[in-house]
Amino acid sequence: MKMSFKRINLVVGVLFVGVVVLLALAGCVYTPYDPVDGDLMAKYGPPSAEHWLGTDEFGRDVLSRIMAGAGVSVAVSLGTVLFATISGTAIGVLTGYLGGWTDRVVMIFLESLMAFPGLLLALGIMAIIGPSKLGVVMALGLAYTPSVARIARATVFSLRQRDFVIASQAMGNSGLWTVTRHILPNCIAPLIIFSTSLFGSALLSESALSFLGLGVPPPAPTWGGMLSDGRNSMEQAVWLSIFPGAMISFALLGINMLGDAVRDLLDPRMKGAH
Amino acid sequence: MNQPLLSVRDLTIAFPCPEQGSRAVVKRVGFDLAQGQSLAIVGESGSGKTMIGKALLGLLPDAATVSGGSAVFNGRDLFRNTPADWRALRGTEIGMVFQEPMVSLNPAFRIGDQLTEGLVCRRGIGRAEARALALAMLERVLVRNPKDCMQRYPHEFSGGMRQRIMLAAVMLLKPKLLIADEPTTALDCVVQKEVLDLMLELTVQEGTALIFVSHNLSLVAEYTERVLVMCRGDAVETGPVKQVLSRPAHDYTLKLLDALPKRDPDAVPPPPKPPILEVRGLTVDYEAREGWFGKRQVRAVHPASFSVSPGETLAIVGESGSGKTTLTKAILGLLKPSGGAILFEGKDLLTAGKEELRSARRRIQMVFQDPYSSLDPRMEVGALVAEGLRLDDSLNRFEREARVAKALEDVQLGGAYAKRYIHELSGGQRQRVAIARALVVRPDIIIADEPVSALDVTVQKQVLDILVQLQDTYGFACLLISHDLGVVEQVSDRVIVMLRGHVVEEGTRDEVFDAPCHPYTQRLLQAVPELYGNREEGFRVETRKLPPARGDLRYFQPEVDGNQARKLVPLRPAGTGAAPHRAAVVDQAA
Amino acid sequence: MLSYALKRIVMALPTALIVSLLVFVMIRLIPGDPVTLMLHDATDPALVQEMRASLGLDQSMPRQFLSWSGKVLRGDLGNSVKTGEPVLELIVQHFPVTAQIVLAATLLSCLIAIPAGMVAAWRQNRWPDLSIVAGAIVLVSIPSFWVGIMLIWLFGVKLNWLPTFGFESVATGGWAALQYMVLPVIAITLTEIAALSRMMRASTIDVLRLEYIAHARAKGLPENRVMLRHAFPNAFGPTLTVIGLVLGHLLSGAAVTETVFTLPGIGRLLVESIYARDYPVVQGCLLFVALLYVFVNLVIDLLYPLFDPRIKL
Amino acid sequence: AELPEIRVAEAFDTPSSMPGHRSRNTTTDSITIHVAESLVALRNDLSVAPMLADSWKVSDDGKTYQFKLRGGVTFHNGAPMTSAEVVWSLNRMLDPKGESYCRNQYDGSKGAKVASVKATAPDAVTITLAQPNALFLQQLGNVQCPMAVLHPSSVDAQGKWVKPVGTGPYSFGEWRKGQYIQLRVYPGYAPRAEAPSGMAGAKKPMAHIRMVVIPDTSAQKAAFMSGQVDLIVADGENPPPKGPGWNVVVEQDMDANALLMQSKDPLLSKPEFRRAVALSLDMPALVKTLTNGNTVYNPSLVPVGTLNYTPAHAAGYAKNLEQAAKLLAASGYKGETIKIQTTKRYPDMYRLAVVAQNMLGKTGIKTEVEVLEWATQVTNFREGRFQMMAFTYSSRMDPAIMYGDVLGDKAVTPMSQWTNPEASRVLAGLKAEGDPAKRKAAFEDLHKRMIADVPMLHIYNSPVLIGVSKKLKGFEPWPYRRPRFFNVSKQ
Ligand SMILES: Nc1ncnc2c1ncn2[C@@H]1O[C@H](COP(=O)(O)OP(=O)(O)OP(=O)(O)O)[C@@H](O)[C@H]1O
Ligand SMILES: Nc1ncnc2c1ncn2[C@@H]1O[C@H](COP(=O)(O)OP(=O)(O)OP(=O)(O)O)[C@@H](O)[C@H]1O
Ligand SMILES: [Mg+2]
Ligand SMILES: [Mg+2]
Ligand code: NI
Repeated sequence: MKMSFKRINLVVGVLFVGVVVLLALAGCVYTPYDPVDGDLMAKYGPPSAEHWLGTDEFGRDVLSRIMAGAGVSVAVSLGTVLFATISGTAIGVLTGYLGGWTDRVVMIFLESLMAFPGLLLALGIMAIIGPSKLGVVMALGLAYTPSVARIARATVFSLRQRDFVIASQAMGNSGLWTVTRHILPNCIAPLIIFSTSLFGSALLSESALSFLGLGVPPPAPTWGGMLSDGRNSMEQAVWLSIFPGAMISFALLGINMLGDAVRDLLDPRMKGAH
Repeated sequence: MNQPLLSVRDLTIAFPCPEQGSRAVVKRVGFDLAQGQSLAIVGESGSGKTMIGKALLGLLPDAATVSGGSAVFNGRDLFRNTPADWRALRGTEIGMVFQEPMVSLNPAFRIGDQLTEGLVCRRGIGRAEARALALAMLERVLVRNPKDCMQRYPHEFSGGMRQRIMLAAVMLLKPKLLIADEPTTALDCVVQKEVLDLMLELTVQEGTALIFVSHNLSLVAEYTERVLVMCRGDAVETGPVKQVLSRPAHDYTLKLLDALPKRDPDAVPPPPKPPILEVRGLTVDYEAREGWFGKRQVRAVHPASFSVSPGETLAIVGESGSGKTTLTKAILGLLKPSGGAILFEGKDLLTAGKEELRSARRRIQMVFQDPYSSLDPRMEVGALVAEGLRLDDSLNRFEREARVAKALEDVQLGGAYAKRYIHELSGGQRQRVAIARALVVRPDIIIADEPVSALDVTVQKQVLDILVQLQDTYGFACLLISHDLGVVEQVSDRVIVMLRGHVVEEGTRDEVFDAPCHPYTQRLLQAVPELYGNREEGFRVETRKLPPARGDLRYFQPEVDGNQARKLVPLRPAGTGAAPHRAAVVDQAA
Repeated sequence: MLSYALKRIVMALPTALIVSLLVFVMIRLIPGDPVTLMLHDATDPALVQEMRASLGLDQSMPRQFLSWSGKVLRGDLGNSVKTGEPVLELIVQHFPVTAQIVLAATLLSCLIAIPAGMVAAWRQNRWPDLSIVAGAIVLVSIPSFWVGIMLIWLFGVKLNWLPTFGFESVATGGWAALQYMVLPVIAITLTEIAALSRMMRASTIDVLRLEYIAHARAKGLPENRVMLRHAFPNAFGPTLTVIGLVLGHLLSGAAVTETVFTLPGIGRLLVESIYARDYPVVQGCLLFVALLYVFVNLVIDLLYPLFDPRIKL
Repeated sequence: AELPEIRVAEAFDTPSSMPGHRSRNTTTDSITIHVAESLVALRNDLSVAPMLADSWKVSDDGKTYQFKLRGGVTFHNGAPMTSAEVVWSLNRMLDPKGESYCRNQYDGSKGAKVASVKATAPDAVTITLAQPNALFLQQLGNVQCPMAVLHPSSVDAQGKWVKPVGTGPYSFGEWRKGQYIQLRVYPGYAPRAEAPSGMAGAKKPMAHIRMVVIPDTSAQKAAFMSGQVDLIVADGENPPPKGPGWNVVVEQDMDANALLMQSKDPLLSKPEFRRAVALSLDMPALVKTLTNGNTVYNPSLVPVGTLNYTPAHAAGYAKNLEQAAKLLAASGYKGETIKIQTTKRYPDMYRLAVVAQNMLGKTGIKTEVEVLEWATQVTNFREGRFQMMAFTYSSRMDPAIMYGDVLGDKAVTPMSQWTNPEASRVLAGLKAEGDPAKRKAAFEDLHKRMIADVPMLHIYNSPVLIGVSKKLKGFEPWPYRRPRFFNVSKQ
């Protein structure tokens, strides 16, 4: 019972995430219908033999859109996570290691960025590079960067006191070497854990941005966009909300469980070291 | 007295294990304990001592199960207890003092609340009365100013103080049995002695039975009546302390006793050589923040001077927080000293250029106290050792690999070990990796900060042996820091004693150990009894006998003479050694 | 402690300055200005010039910034372009709405999430833990606007129990105010519970491994006392940080929830003024939000010593 | 007994309670039509009817208007309405310091230029224009920027707006910003005797009104279906489903939905290409999908069902893929992707863009829908920065205004869509033209020229679905989208 709980996390996490990834890959090569070009005469079709998950307001096949949307949603979330993790880690590790004034100044910037509303950030970025997936990735990525930086910085602070970092300095190693060979690898674990939870947030935030009209530009389908569009036609076409909603929850469930499992796997206490 | 208070039979404790289903860590252990009696459980690390104690309180980790045996306490089998029964038993019937004083008190609670809550919850005593009892108990454990103490938080106390408070908290409930799990391993010897004396006194006064878990055989010999020796979950020997320790029947017990550090009487001090490292009047200050933007200097090391010669081992001993680590950090350039000079081969490191400093650093290597935290957990052993050579341009790849292999061989970790990670090694092996890492660059000086205090006796012996042997081979100077006098006595050539940042005595090992002068040194040496003897003659516990110190000097005592001028004066005419035996006295001339 | 607070407030000034500057530049970089928006599809070049001039938008950006910050220093946040109302007044009108809902929701989620997290940790890997963790994961995976719309349809339309929009201040509306609060508060709570309970569970598990908990149990204390008096204060620290972050975030803009439930809060004010390019309002709001952030974090920091006496301010 | 209160959902709060102060939106107009009145009013067919003026005389040169005011009318504060207030109101609007958004309608920059306004007697007012203007009377009674007659107590001593004190059937009640605006029945209101039509005739207030601000469309629908509001202007695509407690009525509006084409763009500058676009679209089908058959294809800028609409305006483009292909080849189109700008703020625009993209794709014209935030799109529209754009013009009271906004020299006013000097001359000739028949003929002429030039594609006038609770009695739609609540009672 005790062990199996941990396994449930891992098994369900891997399974769900696997399904989503497969769906995304499948969506790239094949969809039953064109996901952006619908049959205008067949709009709001309920699930049927031809359209398993029904059609939307432009007669587009919901299944095809979900499949195509998987790729877009996963790509956008992944891009966001990579963006935030890489930039956040770089900033956090560097300032955490250097400390002093650099740290203080960068922290003030990060704090400002945190107080900055995501919407304005998204608007600004969209204005500069035009509405696009990249814009969403940058806006969300920038919005998440401070949190990642904070975590990285906190980890570095605690690592800096660890003897092996001091030992590296005592050996006469340069700061760059110490950071890249000793500090960075040891930050990875908490950052991986945080990144998995970020992935879920990114998926959700994209839908919130769509809700405010700033998401991935239509007609490219994303689950978040589909869900936020579907809310208007809830009485006449419930399936437009149910299926993308279910997919988001499904993916998030998978990601969160996988994240929990990864955390357990990376937890040294679970390894029986010591 | 014919009915023992606690009677353990065939106790077996197991953990689930993926490969075999379950793994017993305590195997069919049995013993009896009568009221008021004391029993020691000894054995190397991981032998299952703590598990026995926790099992008796029903506090085993979730994964562990008692898979067999019984423990009859006061006529009832403990392992048939319901959760409610356990709660009724804990504290009032069986109390436990834990190993780590630093983490055993709740940091978020006032001492007073932690002391009285047991009384209020378990004995149904009113608050006011509970307070009075707690105050009385604090007085008994010799806490200064008990009233004030009740209002304070644990972090405001030193380790020794906390351990006394713990003891008070447990004894307040007047348990019939006290289990003390390594209650003093984290403390320095002077404090250790104070706490143990107190514990014994309390149990004797209250008639409490005692189970004392320890790996320190000398302490066991001094403080308990009976002993149970554990080896990998088996009870290998049990009986009265005097008998077991002086005439051990089991090989394992003998091995434990053999591993006790001792002075090698045949060792000849190395001939004096010009010093390779000389520290002159080194002082170190820490900055303490105060108020708004204010800063205050706190002196951690007062002017200290000493020197080490090639091939020599200089030991620095002293209470916890006396500035030993700070001193080494300053030498390594990890801290900026506020004054003095550090001469390495005659050149001052403090004024040296960057390049010089780097090359000097490569020739001074450090072995840290805790091998687990001083070695990067994400690097293979081979890579860790090779890292030291990275900055040496004179070697090509093959030479480098050869050097690494040799270094690992030197510490007896040849072959496959190079591919392992740190968490795949035992404590002793880890520390050997740390030594190999220092050795690989063929340094002139190795600084070892408490290199063996995290290891248990048998492993400690291995590591020390290797260190001594390597020093003979390579002839490096060694700066050894330790609070374990046995270790120092075994390996050092000369000794420096520190107290609150001051050097209070210095001399050769024999001078300091046989004829200490400063009162603190004397206290230190007499604090803990030691086991003397050998296989043939048997072992006995003895407190060190010391000749009286020179009484005509006014010794400098930082607690009392804090701000007075001081100086080190030679105690006897200088012998053959480079530095004479000296002690700190108050400089009346100043 | 007072000096610490003062220091933090002084440290907030650069943050405020940077936020102001960023906002000032950013909002002017986005295409569209208030004048164009007001004129929409009507042809009128002369009027555009005139309105621009009257709003001071024809000056150079640094000059605009200087004159704006000069006024801010004198306590004047300017007037809304759209309505001419003083920005400060707008903030004073809208913020209490957000504060009321968000504080109630945060309180409620703490009341639910913290015990749930502790129970899960206490019964780690048994069925209560399993169900709480699974519940939290499910909750965390539902978008907040979706929760809001579902609540509206269920309780407003289908069951017709509660109003689906509108707002009353508790101060003036009394009991009637509560029924307006129920749905938005539940919507925010549902999404916050998950994060908080997960955090609380993790930190409680860490604390329960510590020696002083074993010591408390060894004294024979009842489990509820062990959990409440010994584990809680120590496990609450990390959760408090998260509460602070969440609170700062929510107070500065529960824009989605406010839109769904039609609450005239600061989040919606901000979003709408961004859409309308009402520069003074956006700038004023963001300055306020940045200071709010600093303030919330300060309060949280000042609360820490209550739970951990080791922390000295 | 307290009168019932009609609740109507509005998507946005009014920026200001005053007619045309600083800025306005539809909510402001809704307030104005209930609270204030002008000298004249528009009927359902947008013809001019008396309101505060019983009668008027226009001089032969078309510059002087003499109004005879109606007697017995009081403001909400009880004061009688006289020529002094009319003069005050118009002067106030013309005063640059008054910050009136509507000033341009009266100072000559957009509409007529008022030279002077004089009270010749307590019940007589004379307005003199600098030039004759055929639309002046209509503008006085327009829904947007009417010449609302207000009492001077509408402003405070410093001249700042307080709240409108008008003569309408409702007085301005409580305004909770961002939440609701309350209009209360004015008991002292004396309705006119004529039959009600549009804004004209008898207006009897029968219940208080509360305009509640609900920005989110699904929240609006939820509020409507749960009976918390009595009337919503529904999203045409997703109206409330059939229910026992409400009806959904269709109102033919004048908002103009069009597909714009930027003739400055190298590709779109070719008339062949623009025509190819027009011929690629199956307009009737397009309108049918977009409006669920609630309106028809209208190629003309003259709204269907209004005074100036004649059968000639029905002539538009018929889908002809063969010819489109030929024209494409002639224009040298090589499969470049064209961006259609649109916004999600207004679902109609978004859907138009998506459906157009769908249809154009079938002829081989590659397009990409670019969804912009509204403010960005408006800016692009005004600066002419687009290739194609789905855009909705809000309703204008007269086609001449609409043509005026569309026609122009792109070099001078980048927001003009159609540059054709000949057509501009025809339009200019209409300025002072009061003869209805001549006006009709001119509009037909303009339409013919526009179809020939293909500067933009007007597609349909929005049909509006209004959800009306069955508790409301007497509600009637009209072409101006703002629901009117006089003569409406609530049970
Ligand atoms: N939670 C656990 N899971 C699995 N094995 C454990 C756990 N806790 C302890 N063990 C194992 O049980 C054995 C006995 O541990 P125990 O703590 O009793 O040793 P000990 O004799 O007290 O050692 P030390 O002197 O280091 O305190 C060890 O081999 C240890 O690895
Ligand atoms: N970073 C620091 N800032 C301020 N004071 C410090 C710092 N590090 C150590 N100290 C203080 O300096 C003194 C000497 O500390 P040091 O670590 O050198 O002692 P030590 O002799 O190595 O003790 P131990 O045996 O416990 O390792 C102590 O009083 C300690 O509290
Ligand atoms: Mg142990
Ligand atoms: Mg130390
Ligand atoms: Ni199990």
